[in-house]
Amino acid sequence: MSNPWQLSSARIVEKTAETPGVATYVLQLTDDSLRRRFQFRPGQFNMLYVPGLGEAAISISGNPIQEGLIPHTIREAGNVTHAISSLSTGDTLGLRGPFGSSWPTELCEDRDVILVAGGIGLAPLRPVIFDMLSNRDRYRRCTVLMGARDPSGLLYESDYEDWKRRGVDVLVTSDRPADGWHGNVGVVTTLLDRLPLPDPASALLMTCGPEVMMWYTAQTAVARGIAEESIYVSLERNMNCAIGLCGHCQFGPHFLCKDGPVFRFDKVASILRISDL
Amino acid sequence: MNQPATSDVWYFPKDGLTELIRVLQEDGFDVIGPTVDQGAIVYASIQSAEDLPKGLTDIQEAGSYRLEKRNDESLFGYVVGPHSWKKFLFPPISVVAAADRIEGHWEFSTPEEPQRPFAFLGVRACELAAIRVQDQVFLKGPYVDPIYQRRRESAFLIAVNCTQAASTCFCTSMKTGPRCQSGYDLGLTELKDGFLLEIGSERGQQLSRSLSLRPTTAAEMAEGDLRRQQAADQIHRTLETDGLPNLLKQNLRSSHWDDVGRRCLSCTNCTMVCPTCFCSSVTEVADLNGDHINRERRWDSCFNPEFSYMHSGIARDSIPSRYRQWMTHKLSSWHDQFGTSGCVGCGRCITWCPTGIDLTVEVLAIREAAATVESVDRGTNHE
Amino acid sequence: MSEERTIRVEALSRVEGEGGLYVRMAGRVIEDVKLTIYEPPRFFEAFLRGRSLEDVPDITARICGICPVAYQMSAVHALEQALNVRVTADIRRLRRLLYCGEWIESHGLHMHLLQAPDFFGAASGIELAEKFPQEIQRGLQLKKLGNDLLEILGGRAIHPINVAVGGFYRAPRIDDLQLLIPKFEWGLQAAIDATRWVAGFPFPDFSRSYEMVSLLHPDEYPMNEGVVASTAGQRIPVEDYEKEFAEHHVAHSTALHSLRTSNDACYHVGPLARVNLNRDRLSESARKVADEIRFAIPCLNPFKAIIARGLELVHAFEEGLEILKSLKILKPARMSYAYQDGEGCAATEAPRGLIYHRYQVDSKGKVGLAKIVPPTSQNQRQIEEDLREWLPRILTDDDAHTADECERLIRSYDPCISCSTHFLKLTVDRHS
Amino acid sequence: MIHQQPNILKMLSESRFTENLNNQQLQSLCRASRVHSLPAGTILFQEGELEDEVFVISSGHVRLSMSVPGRGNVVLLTSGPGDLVGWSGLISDGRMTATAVAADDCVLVALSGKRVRELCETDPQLGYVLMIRLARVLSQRILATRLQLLDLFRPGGDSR
Amino acid sequence: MSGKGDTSMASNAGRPKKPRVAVFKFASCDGCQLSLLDCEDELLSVASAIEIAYFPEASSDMREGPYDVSLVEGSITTPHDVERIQFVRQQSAVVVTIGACATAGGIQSLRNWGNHEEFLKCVYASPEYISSLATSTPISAHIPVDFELRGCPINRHQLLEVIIALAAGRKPRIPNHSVCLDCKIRGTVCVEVAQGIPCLGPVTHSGCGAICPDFNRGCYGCFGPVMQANCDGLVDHYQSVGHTSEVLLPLLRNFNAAAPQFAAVSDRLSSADARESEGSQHV
Repeated sequence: MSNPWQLSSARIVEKTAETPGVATYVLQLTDDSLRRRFQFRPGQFNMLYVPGLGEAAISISGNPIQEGLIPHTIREAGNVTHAISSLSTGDTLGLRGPFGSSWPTELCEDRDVILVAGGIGLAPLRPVIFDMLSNRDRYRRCTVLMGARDPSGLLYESDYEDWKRRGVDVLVTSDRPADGWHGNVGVVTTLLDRLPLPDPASALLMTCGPEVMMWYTAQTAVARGIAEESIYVSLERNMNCAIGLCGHCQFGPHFLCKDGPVFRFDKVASILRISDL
Repeated sequence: MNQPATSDVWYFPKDGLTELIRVLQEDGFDVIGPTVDQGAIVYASIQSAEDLPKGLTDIQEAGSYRLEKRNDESLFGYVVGPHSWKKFLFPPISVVAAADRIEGHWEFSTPEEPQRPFAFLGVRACELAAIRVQDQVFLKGPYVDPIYQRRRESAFLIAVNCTQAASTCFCTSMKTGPRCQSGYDLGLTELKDGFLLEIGSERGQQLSRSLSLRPTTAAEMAEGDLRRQQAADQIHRTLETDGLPNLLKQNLRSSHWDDVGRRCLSCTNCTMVCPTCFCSSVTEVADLNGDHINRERRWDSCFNPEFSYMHSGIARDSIPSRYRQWMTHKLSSWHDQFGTSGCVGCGRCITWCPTGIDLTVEVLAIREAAATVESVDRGTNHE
Repeated sequence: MSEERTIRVEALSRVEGEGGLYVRMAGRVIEDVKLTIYEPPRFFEAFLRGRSLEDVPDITARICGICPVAYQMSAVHALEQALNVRVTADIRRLRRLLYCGEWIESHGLHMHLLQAPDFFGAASGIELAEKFPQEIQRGLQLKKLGNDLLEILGGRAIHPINVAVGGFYRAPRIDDLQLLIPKFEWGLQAAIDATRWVAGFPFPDFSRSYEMVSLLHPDEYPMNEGVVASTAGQRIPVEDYEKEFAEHHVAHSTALHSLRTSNDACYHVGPLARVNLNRDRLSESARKVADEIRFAIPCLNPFKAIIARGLELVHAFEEGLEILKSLKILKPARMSYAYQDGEGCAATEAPRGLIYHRYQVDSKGKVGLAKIVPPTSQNQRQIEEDLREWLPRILTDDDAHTADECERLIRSYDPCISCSTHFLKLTVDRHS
Repeated sequence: MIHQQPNILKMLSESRFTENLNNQQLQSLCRASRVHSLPAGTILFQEGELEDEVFVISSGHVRLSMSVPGRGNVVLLTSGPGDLVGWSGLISDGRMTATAVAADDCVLVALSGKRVRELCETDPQLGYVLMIRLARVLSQRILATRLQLLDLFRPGGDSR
Repeated sequence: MSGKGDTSMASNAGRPKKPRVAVFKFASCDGCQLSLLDCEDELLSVASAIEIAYFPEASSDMREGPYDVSLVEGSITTPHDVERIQFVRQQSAVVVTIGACATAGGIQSLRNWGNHEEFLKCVYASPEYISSLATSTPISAHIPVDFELRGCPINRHQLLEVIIALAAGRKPRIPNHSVCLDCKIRGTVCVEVAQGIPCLGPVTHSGCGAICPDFNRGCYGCFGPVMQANCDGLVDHYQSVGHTSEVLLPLLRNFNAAAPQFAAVSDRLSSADARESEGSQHV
């Protein structure tokens, strides 16, 4: 078995500014055979490494079927992501992955699929959107509910029209009032509250965002008749090793790095609102 | 690795230990055994049987450890000290990966430090269990830790049955001791004048051929039984494990955590001395020019506030929440993760807690508090 | 009419601690020279009172980050005298070894980073490294070996933690110390080379008629034992130190001035005093280098203290090596003792000169009185006197240049200003 | 306006506020209601004004805003199909706590607060159901406001 | 693999200006700033990566501000220093305090508990000579501080990390655990459990490398209280096993005596003592 600590070199082939403090870096493994072999499932993450500063766990935000290009949408938050933000096209960094569980796209067939994202939480869900766009006919209604602190935080906003055109409905909201914003104001759960749901029993919801947002999204979904077993959340703790050996990302009985980050809601519901767990 | 024990039992006199150590050294092993340092029995490289603690015993209580003279010349007349074998199999500091800047670009590697294989002399039953637990963590999951694997696979384990117990021992509750059952290459029981030897594996069998052994007498076997029984009889501390994982899961909001939190210093000692705790952090260690970077893995602890640090804050931001994490992990969620308890009943966390917090007592308190709540609930329902 | 002129150096540089200089002149007549020490007082003596005597080495170390060992050594010797404890020869040797570490570190620092730049118009050792890269690197490595020794023997280089009343908290691990032997062998040679290097510096032709004071020991180069000797021929038992030397409080300084009691005269302590009084007891290599560079005693040129430091650096490496090569397991590491009412005093040789401590302790092991006289108090008046003589020689219309030259002279003493302000309040309040 | 009733009936039965009432209860409510069309940009009611009617949004969106000196009208919430706005009219004298403006062309059912309250008085069972539903609307509104207050996406907050 | 851009990861390419660093001293022993000169192996390379603009102990070349980073040693003990620290703040983009004096008031903060009257009397015995405050206070009591580096003295490797990190515009990585963890990593046997020596290790911030227990003595808190230190828990336990406040009080009132967590528990101890002696007087 290969050494799970081994890093591979990856080059930034494209860097796109997204929202303030957030940019998408398309990485390409420099080794040809590794590049060909690299595959991931929607919702999985890589460890990105900046020598001297360390690793950060970053979800892959690309299209699972696009070979060789691995986009990561990264928000500057700590030393590592800050250092990555100063890199540009052509620079290289270290990569390990992919790691973790994935969104249950295999369960979505012939169901209404609702994605609820908060802020940069849309990034780990984007591979699911790519999947919907490629296989639109496999799903029933596809809806993305997207919330952000303010309109400037609406990730991938320029793609929304394209997504809508290709059959994925996108509803956006700004958490807070914003000058010049004529769209919806209010938290993303209010969008879910009034989303038409003709057949909640068939709906499957995936959500990614701040833990509190996900919890109340799930509560709202349950109130709307979606089963807990049909709700999926992507949790966050500090992943240090990504391979379940360092203990950092434990959440109750789970190691988020190998059992998660994506969980079926009913598996974590009982421990989600226990403080300081 | 280690095969199940055969039923053969052999005898060798006290000085046969010197021969055993020599044979191991000749086979290229770094022999690690108990030795006295800093007022305690610790595990370190030993050169001969002379380095073993002779005629000493350890008196252990919650928060206290003292070495005392015995009235005999036993070499293994004590239980477990502040060190455990994990410091050799899962070193406190190890390099998991490295980055080198070569002509302007970075190359990544996972260096393998050369390591003489270890022979552990004096592994107790609870420690065999602890090694089994860490095997589960490091070798049986989706990812194998190469550093642990290298060290573990080459290690030769010589178990020693306890012939006495400390007040902090509760291996009987955890069903891990005091008798060494399996998982060793050779198993010893110390008698007054010699040792009983049991062979636990093919490797043990092979090595035993280089030793001067003779079959045991019935009297020696009886002495061995008596001595081992003595250890079992001395264990009075208990931890009720029935329904324990669920008990803790159902009491995550117990007020008892706050009670422990007033006494707990969150100092990390219990996790450091625990032979199964495996938490670690990787940090970057750069050379002067920053051209060579070692990704160093160091022992870490769930008792450190920053252990659960995220950009949004510290997840377990209070001492009670960290004690709860440690205990529920050890005794409850460990079962979910690895199919076994994380506790082997060695008592180290009790002895080496600077304020003498005793997990068996804390569990009992939670159990009793829960029972009280339940009976109150029942009471109300009846009314 | 003569023109009034003042020269001020607001902050002396490349000295330890904070002081300034004030010179007032009428024409070319110097009216006043003041080495102003404005380092805030820290009242060590006040809070030593009532503390356990075991705390004294740790607390007094904090008087000075550059020569903590000097404080620890003087303190433990004085306290041991008060307790009637005699340490073993082995403990004594290891204490000398520790002191060697501090001399190496401190002399290495002063020679290369603090004083040497003065001879080449450089602002710092770092700047001097552009001109003398190898010499400065060598100096840093020499200094580092002093720190390495302090770390192994004392736990850390600054404020070591292993010095105890009665000996050491823990015997050093011989294996660790022996690792230093090859490094010290290099260090000895490098120290000789460094001494040759500094001996070739362009020294001003400036000599003074000093009374120099240092410890004197019949058998060894003085570090932690001996009588207080003066180049005027006096030999004073340490017990009589306070009869012969007294501190005075002057307005312009938070440090005290120590003067001879007989005539209120100043005196000179430090490496130059030590070498002048103890040249024959320098180690063999140090004596050889002294001969080779024709270092004649008495040397009365304060600038040449850098050479004396070099000789002592050589000595410290050579003696250190000798101790390292003959190490035995230290047992006991620490002498036991019982508390008793008592008083003890001791003088040792800090890198920058004689340091004197006196303590009263009680039967509960608590400190009653503490008196500490650091080297810089003793040199302070001497420096001012030197400046009076030096100024007319270097005075130009360029105040900045004049100030630089004054600073040069002050720096040659390696004044340790934090030390000198150890306790302002010894005087009135306690005895009145 | 009788001809509008079947339409109102449908609209009410589709709204979360009034769904699953029995036919008789719905009929009573219909009698207290009218359909109100509101072109985009039109003000529905103003903060501080007395308003007897409460509105159930059938289609379109309504912006709720408060006036803040120096900042003008700050939009705090967008309400959409199925939502209840102007709830003050149901429980008090109907002094509006926000200004409501149509974000797009809206169709609403306007219920007379006074008439509904009377209905509730005479039919306590309907009153109970409606008040429970109103409480639910308000609790959702409070939760949404709390989540806004938490400012979950603030810089330096959760990294998501 | 291409080399282009790789160096930007760890060097500060694209930052043409070297950070201007100043070192200021207040009431202290100089040991912490000496730590910089004790980085013998790194000194010259550090000096080339930064501009040492003001560091009187090392250089006569004292340049005027403003400075990018000011390292401040020592505590505030005089009226003049109360003003001078304001000047330092004005001149500095980033202020880093180094050492126990600057972060907690140092050993000289013992005056804060001194007999105030006696203290004033001794100051005013020669008021024209000296001005000194009745308290020794940390820098953060006077100005906002951007980063605090602990220790008496500081750890020079940590100092280098701080300088390098700030020069690179990132947050310094300074471990924040108890001394106990370092003891265990070193393999040191707990002096408290095995020998009954009172030790502040469990509540003390790491940084020294856990040297005291390795040298067979208890930790005396050079690096000050660790994050969320449970000092009450430690002291309660020590009292329960028979250590008196006569031992515990001086242990807590050392080089970080005025650090809030240490001060709170030592005050609690001493007021309990005072109540007790009052009680015994009444008997």
